[in-house]
Amino acid sequence: MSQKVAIVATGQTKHTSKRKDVNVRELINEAVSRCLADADLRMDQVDAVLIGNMEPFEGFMFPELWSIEGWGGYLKPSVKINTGGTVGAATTAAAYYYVASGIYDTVLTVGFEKQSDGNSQAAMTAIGEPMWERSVMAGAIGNWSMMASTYIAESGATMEQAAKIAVKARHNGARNPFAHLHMPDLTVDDVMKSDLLAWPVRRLDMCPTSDGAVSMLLCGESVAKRRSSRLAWIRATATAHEQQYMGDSPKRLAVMRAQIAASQRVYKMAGIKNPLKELDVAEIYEPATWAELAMYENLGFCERGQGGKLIDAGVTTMEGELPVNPSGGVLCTNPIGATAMIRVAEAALQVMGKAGAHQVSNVRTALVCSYGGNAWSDAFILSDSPS
Amino acid sequence: MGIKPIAGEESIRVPFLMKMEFEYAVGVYATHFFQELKDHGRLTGVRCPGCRRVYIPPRPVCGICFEPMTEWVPLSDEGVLVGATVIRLPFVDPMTGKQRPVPYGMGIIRLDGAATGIFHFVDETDETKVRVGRRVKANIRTERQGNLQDIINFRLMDGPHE
Amino acid sequence: MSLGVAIVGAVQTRYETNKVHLAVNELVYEVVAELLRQTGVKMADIYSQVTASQDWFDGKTISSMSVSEVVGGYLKSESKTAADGIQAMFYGAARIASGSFEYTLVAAHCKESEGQRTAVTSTMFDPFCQRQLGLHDHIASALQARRYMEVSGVTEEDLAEISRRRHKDAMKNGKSLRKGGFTLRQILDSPVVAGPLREMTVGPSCDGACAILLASPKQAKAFGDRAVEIAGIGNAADAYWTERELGRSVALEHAAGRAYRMAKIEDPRSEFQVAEISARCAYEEPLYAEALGLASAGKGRKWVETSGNGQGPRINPSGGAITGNPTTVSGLTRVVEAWLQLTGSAGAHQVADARTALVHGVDGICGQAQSVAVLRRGLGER
Amino acid sequence: MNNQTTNPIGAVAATVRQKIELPYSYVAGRAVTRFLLGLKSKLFYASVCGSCGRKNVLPLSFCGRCWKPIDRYVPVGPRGTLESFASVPGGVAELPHIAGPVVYGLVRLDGADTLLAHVITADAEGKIRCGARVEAVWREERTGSILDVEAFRVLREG
Repeated sequence: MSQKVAIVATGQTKHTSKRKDVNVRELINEAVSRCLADADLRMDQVDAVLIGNMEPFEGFMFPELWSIEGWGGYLKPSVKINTGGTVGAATTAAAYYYVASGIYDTVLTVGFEKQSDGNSQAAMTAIGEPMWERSVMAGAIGNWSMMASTYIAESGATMEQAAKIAVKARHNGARNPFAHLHMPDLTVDDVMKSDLLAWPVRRLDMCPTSDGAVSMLLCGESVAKRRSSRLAWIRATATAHEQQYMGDSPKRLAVMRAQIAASQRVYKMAGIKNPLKELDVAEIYEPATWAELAMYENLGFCERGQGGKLIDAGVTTMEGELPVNPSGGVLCTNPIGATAMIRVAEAALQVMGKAGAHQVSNVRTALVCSYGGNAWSDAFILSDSPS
Repeated sequence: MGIKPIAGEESIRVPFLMKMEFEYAVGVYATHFFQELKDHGRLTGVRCPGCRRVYIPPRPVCGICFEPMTEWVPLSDEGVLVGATVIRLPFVDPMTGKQRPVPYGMGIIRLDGAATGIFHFVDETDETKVRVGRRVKANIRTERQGNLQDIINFRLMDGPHE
Repeated sequence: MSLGVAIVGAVQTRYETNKVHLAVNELVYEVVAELLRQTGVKMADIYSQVTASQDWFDGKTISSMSVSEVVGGYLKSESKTAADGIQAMFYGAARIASGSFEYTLVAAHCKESEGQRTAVTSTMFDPFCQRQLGLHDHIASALQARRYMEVSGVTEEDLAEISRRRHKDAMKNGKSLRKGGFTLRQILDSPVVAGPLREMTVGPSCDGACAILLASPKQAKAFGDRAVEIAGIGNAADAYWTERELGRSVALEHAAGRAYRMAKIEDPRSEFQVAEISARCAYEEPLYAEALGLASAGKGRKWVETSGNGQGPRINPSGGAITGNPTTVSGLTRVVEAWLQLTGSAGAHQVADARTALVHGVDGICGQAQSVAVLRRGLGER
Repeated sequence: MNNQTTNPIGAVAATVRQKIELPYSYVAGRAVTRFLLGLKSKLFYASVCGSCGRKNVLPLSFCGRCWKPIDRYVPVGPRGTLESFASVPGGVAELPHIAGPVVYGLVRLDGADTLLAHVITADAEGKIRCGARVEAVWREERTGSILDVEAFRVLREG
């Protein structure tokens, strides 16, 4: 059997650089408690929990089993997913398949990361293949600066265009109470004068490292309709992974093979032919400003090489034709194991009309995409109607 | 709902240094590569019998065609930067637990004859010079151990960008 | 409800102390290539993969990056459970049951030899009050062993007897690592790992990988009697190891209850012909048998005797994890072994007329998370 | 390449040794902080769930079974009952002051519903058994660490 699946409720922590007051278990508990409150649901009504994070950031094998009292897993079925940066989306996808299969009707998803307990750049550098990559790699900064260099060479995108993305994200994030960075007064000039971390990436071009957790409730069709009248239906989901090594993709960021494959697949499943016209909002996983420009092209919002022009024209701002990351995106908030699930939750809030001060008007169809691992990607189409 | 921090009550932190040592198997394919590098200073790749792409690092199967790899081919020690940067932000190296010295140039190098690129150091820290399209040449040690560090780094070559 | 998902092929490596010649990707490619040969299915027709591995055992953040290409994940829907391979099978089955995929390839790998087992497993422990003490998984298992022996009456001699049987069984299994006709004396005299556990009552450190192919009922028909139905799945996680009774596995009782309900198993003692239980340590066999309903609650000691006399399902004819199966792989090894039994291809260790099999996987300290599946010969033969 | 062996298919295979060193600094949270600071005063704090009454050591700030916040903490122990023990021959690196064998135990502190893992030292007759009564042996210098407890000592019977 198979059934349609809707996101019924969401909960997030206030994301921040260092949560000095709570341990991992308590951090997760805040998000899960808020999600249950949003759903007006008791924990004993939940069938199963799907939980994702990146263990090396906490220095734990099975951090979820240590923290089980925090997320209500006691004697429940649960599944732990870890796919790196995409894990929040991969965990959502797993929850989708479990509910769609009819095995469970009411599933909680949890994504979390407490980066301040560990050393993020070191754990990130350990992603590198030990013989071929690790001694050279330099965490997320090294990865994104190399990717951005390829994209600049291919597209001719400029520093100003990248800085505009940084400003858009931080202005949007200032309206999102859960976002980590609130920088309503940031200017293009500020971004371009910030420290050079690794050419072409400056400090304000990069996402922060955050502590945070997110939780969502996914239900099958009949349960979902009983629980709420404002639902975000998962109309399509697709995942695409890559070859093994980081140098395998010929033009890593400029031509993101996996992201193109995943997004084209969900467009086809949802019958979307012109994403710029047919999507009302997008929540995408942009760890660096340059990534967002490149993703405009890879997600089919514009022609190749035109990513910069899209931001110049204001198309993706809150007032534009297709607002991208009204939440402030990864550039404002990045608790890695939660980040991709925050994209899904924020898109769901937009579809439900519950995004508050950063709500885009009349959202019916939303795109979510994730990024992680070796340029892996997941994509979702959320909609206000099941079909 | 959830946890409310108690005013005036500070949480304490408990430090933990994770120290592990791994002995990774290099594998049949990569061992062949490193043996060639050690014994002869040569760089080699594997060719997919289906799509004819030449891969470095070598691997058992072409992920695109899913054909097993059987043919070794020589690669040039020259190539082109397809990704390039200079790392300036200091960070903790997970291989030592200490800060890795910066700045250093790094790139994704596509060797002539290969379809894929490898990560390596670039012998230059001027950002205006370490750019995509620059030709580079492997700076190979005379005394070699049989690992990627047998290539000290890649040197920028004179001449136009590709 | 029934899942309507079948296992149409199953492959495992030989288990060895140190597969020093194979990098992780080569190890996994070995089982994937063999699986494609065995089933005749082309990778181009497989759009879904779920793998199982652990970053800390692999010594790599995002361990599945090492295997995404060799499992055919390029531009495909690959995912990873950071848990026992049986969890990857559950997720793979859910993907097919959702109607989204016709096939899902499931693979699990671990090379325990590459890291230091004690350091790796120490990362499961509470960082505030437990890591400071130098705890690792074998010490916690020894503490659970003693507690279970205390409440059940199981003795060190009983543990030795279980070990003796399994190492004898393993002599008929070409894939197993540690095997032989050991005497009880030899086992009882083997060096102490963490008393009461000894080298011969704890599974050895081990490298290996497994892969299985799951198929929708539509595709599975073509495989005839090579198709094995996943009739029921169930899992549950208990409280952290120091926050629960260690002499009983409540999580496994819940996991088994769920799997049995889905598969309509009413009497596990008579309905299974074979049970492959993840018991790396000898005491886990009777402890888990109680929770699985194969032994009466609190009667694990009696069960050690009766199960040895041929009553109830045949337990771990493969030799089981005590003879060497890696963490994270062990549960999928159980699936592979059950598939061999149910398709009549287990060779020297074939159990006669195996129609329904129980398989089991475990994660965390002292079996905190438990998973059970019921597998049946053919497609919904019942 | 560090070591070389010849593999079964005749090719030379190599291994490479590499360290991973990652520093962590775990925020304890208010419940665990209460416990660790309590050790300085020779007290073991347990959390008490206002709903089910369960007393947890280490303390929780939230009961995952009742799904209720916890704001009550009470001292338990310092005596308790040994629920299990395991002896490791030859000592362990983390406890260099114990020559070995190191005996680990799970102690149910009087009044607690959960277990505390620690090192056990035998009584005068060298006996350790399940069900034995044990008592915390405190260090002179205490810093708010589990190692403020040197060990749990088995008490003489009767």
